[in-house]
Amino acid sequence: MDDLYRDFILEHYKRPRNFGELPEHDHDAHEVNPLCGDELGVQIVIADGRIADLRFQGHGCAISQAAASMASEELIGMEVDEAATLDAGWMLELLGIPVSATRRKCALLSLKVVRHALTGEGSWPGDPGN
Amino acid sequence: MDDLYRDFILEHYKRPRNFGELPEHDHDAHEVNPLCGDELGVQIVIADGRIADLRFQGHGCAISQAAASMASEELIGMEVDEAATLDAGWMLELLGIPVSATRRKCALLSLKVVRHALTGEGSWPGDPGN
Amino acid sequence: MKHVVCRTSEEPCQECLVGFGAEKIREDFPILWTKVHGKPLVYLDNAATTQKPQAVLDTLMRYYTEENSNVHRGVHFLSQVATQSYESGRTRVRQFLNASHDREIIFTRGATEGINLVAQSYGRKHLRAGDEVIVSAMEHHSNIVPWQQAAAATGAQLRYLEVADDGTLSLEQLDAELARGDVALVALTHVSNVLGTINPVAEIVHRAHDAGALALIDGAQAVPQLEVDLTAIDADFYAWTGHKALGPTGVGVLHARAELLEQMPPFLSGGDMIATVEAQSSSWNELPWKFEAGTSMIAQVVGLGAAIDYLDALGMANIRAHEHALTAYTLERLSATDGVSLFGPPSAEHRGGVVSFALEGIHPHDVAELLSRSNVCIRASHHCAQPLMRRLGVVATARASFGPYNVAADVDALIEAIERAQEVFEG
Amino acid sequence: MKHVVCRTSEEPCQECLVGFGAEKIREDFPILWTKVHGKPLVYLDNAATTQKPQAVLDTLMRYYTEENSNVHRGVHFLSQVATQSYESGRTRVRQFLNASHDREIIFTRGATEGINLVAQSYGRKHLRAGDEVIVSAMEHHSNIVPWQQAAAATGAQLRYLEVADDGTLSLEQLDAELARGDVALVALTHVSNVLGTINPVAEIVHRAHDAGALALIDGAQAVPQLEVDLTAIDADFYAWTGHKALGPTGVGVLHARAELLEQMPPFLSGGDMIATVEAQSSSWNELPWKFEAGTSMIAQVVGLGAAIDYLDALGMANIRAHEHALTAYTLERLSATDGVSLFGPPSAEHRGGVVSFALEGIHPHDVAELLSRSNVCIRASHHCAQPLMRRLGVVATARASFGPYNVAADVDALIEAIERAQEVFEG
Ligand SMILES: Cc1ncc(COP(=O)(O)O)c(C=O)c1O
Ligand SMILES: Cc1ncc(COP(=O)(O)O)c(C=O)c1O
Repeated sequence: MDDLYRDFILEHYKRPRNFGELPEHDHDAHEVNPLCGDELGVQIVIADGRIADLRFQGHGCAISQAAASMASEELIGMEVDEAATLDAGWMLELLGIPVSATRRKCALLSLKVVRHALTGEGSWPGDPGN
Repeated sequence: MDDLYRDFILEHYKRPRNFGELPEHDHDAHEVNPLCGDELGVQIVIADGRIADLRFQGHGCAISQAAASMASEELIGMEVDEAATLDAGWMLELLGIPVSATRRKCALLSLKVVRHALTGEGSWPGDPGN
Repeated sequence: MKHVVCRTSEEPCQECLVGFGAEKIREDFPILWTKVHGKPLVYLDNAATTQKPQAVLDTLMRYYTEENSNVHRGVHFLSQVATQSYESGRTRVRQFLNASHDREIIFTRGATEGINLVAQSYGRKHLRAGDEVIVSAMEHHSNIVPWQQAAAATGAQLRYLEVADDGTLSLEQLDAELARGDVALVALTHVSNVLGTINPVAEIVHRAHDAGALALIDGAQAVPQLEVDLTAIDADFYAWTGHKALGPTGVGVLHARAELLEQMPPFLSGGDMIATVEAQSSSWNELPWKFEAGTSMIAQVVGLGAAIDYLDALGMANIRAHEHALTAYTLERLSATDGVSLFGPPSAEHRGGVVSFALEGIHPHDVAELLSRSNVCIRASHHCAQPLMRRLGVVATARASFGPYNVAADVDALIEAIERAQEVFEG
Repeated sequence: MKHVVCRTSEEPCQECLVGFGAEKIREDFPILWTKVHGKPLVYLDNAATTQKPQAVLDTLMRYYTEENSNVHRGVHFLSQVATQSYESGRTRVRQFLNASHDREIIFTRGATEGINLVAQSYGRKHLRAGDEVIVSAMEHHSNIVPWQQAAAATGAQLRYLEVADDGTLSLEQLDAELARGDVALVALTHVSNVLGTINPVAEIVHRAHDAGALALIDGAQAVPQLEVDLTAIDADFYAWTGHKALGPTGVGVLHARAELLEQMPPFLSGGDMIATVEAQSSSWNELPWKFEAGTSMIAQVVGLGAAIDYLDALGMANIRAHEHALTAYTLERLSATDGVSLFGPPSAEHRGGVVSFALEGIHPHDVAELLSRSNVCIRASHHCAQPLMRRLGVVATARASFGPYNVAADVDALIEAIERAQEVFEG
């Protein structure tokens, strides 16, 4: 059994949750992984200070797609304030697989685009060199 | 006895021939050795197709000063056409000492300035890379 | 199996006529002796950078332990030796590529700096509003972005030659563009780093010149694998990079016509490129040093000389024949593998040692990651060619690329690793 | 003799409090084991470039034989290791110089490229007609010519701080210039490569900032011999070069404030510095990579990390103390030698390990050539500081400069060789 390409990762990759579009939304953003050119967009609907609904769209590798899919399940229902401050550690723990430095951006792209949508601020969660 | 700093080199260095200025002249030029910033100027008087008189001025190392001094003795009286086409070999043979690649420009500065004065063309005699 | 490509030294390469036997060559590359997880390294990322033969490493060590000194302005013996070694590197480059004058050879950090030098020094001075600069849709970013910048600064327009489905550029489209009479410069790659396409650069330069345009050729992928004859190609500017040609990192070459270099303002300024510095203005040193400001990458130039000696000893025609055979074999094996699609020219004939491919349902990143588990190093990326990716309708490709030390067994390992990756994703 | 400077390992250095004993250090530098004509090499040209310890050479070899690969865009294991090594080099630079953020550290070919980057990217965008740029009469050409070029392109004015007879810059003149209110940038050297003067850069930066000006410091001669604290100095830009600090050729560092880098257009463009490339325009990668176009000098950055480890292990305070003692000893010996005149600050106190001198009646070139006969390597040149030469009223000086491996015996050899040169010219 592969460390990285575990069953649940491949399962999320092949059948990502909450992928699609939300034409009516409160926040959106779009981000690119400069490493590979992968793109990910998000739309978010807010109600009562919480994320009421969220959809990702785009394409990428198994890691980035599974990360987005798994994150989406956690994010829907979460308080906006909490979602806006999630860090790299949260995402990597949620993924539960050993991600190398080079693939870190694959794993973090979905969190980056969500942060961008919620805060307007587009830096990488827990960038190297800060 | 040093290979390079032979008696006649030092003698020419200390008492250079034909140094000074010729306010009345037919040709002149001024050149810089980019290696070290040494400068040399020349004025030339022509009569009957020959160099009738010539003066150098400037300062430099023993090699460049001795070269100018020794060259001046040969140049005065030489046909202009011949003087204008003298090459690096002529100068190095005249000097009669083993000049390293780095000091080549020291040895050739006087010839360069003479060629410049006579032909308007300022490249190094026998440049590397041609 | 049709092709027997330097599989072992006992079974020498026939297909590629080489006689050098890549297995023997491998002995010269210490990194290829490494075992990772007990298995040999299968290095198929040569278009990104090549490995270095021991001879290059020895030369670097010799330089640093016997000659190291700053060059040009030094009178002492170390500086003389170092200057001699550095300038011999230039002469070696000239001979290797059949160029005419040392003074037309400028050392840069790499192809990128070379092209930037032209785009900034030539481009910003000589391009005018209304001028066209022609690039192609298969260019590396280093031959696109500098022209976008120069165009933005001058009002020139950037136009793209299209890439046909078979991975070639259309000379008819080139002619049509040139016929408009407003093309100032054609900037094209010699060999595509993604498709492997070998462009007919001598012909392209010829047509550009006939139309009064200049031509810059990006030779980053060509110099390592083809016999490049700069006199025959006749480009105004030819840029390449040492680290892809068995040389050290941090050194590249720009070859340029002296008349153009004379007209161009300096690019970087500072030490070594000046004749005189007055308080408010300066005058420039002769070529090539006018374009080599500051202390050069001295050791790296000397090391590049050793890389050239090594390539020359193998023979570029032999290297080409060998990589051509390997490429043909790879195309054959990949075509026969389920779920693989290929990019670029269908045959190995007009193609360098680069094969881009895709696996159905698996993102290239995941392909590269899974292949790496089998010690097979390939690249998965947009390969700094996003416009080409858009043309191909993908965000990235997986790419295997060859060096003279690759053997058919490396290709076999690639195919096996691909099959294993497919199992992971199907399982 | 007053000073006993690490003469032998039995007689350890007292003057410089070092405990490291330069004789021991010499063992780490293979080139210093060389004998030329049966005599040891006396290398006193360290301000031009330093020699490299075995640890740096080993690191280069290790990189090329175990890790060599292109960085950033690679997924396979070699590329991961290489990326890690390369980016660790950046972190190592940050720690060594007490900087705050890796993203403020940009790798360049050297100090010259670093200053050009600022002059072209910052200067040409932000300088305006009427702005003043202040440099000094003791600058290296690399901190003059780029500003002449930027001034010519923008209409800004270049002004020079004078050099006093004791080799110092006047802070009063600086204040007077700043008081005019039109100074956009102050660009000064930390340590003069000719006079050895150590300028009070933290104070200078402070005054520049108070007057609303930016400050660039050229640290090429400072990093190798002083404890440099970039947080304390607080310059907006600080450029230096690896090959003068025991590192490989072909690598340097520009440290710059992130807010400024964010506003600046890219310098070179191409691979690795982009986020997206569209046909007609592109967007840029984050810092620091926005300013690192193309394949970097990867091995050289890794090697620079090893040089820093080596300097750090010796301790910059120890190195400074040692070179200070050597400089004091040299000034003392030279002052006591007939026919020698000295340039620069009279005492070793505010002076780095550089001593420029002249011999009466002997051109510096001839001095260097004759000293080389005795295996003593010094430099004779304008040292890329023609404005300073004019200020000193000479075309060139002879210059001895120190590294951590120099010992008092090297100075003794220098003096002997000078006396021998004088004999040749008198004889
Ligand atoms: C076709 C092509 N051009 C230019 C480059 C840029 O070379 P470098 O990154 O060494 O400057 C590359 C490689 O990255 C390339 O493949
Ligand atoms: C004070 C100073 N600044 C800048 C430089 C330029 O450094 P580099 O030639 O490595 O770019 C030097 C050395 O040549 C120097 O001594």
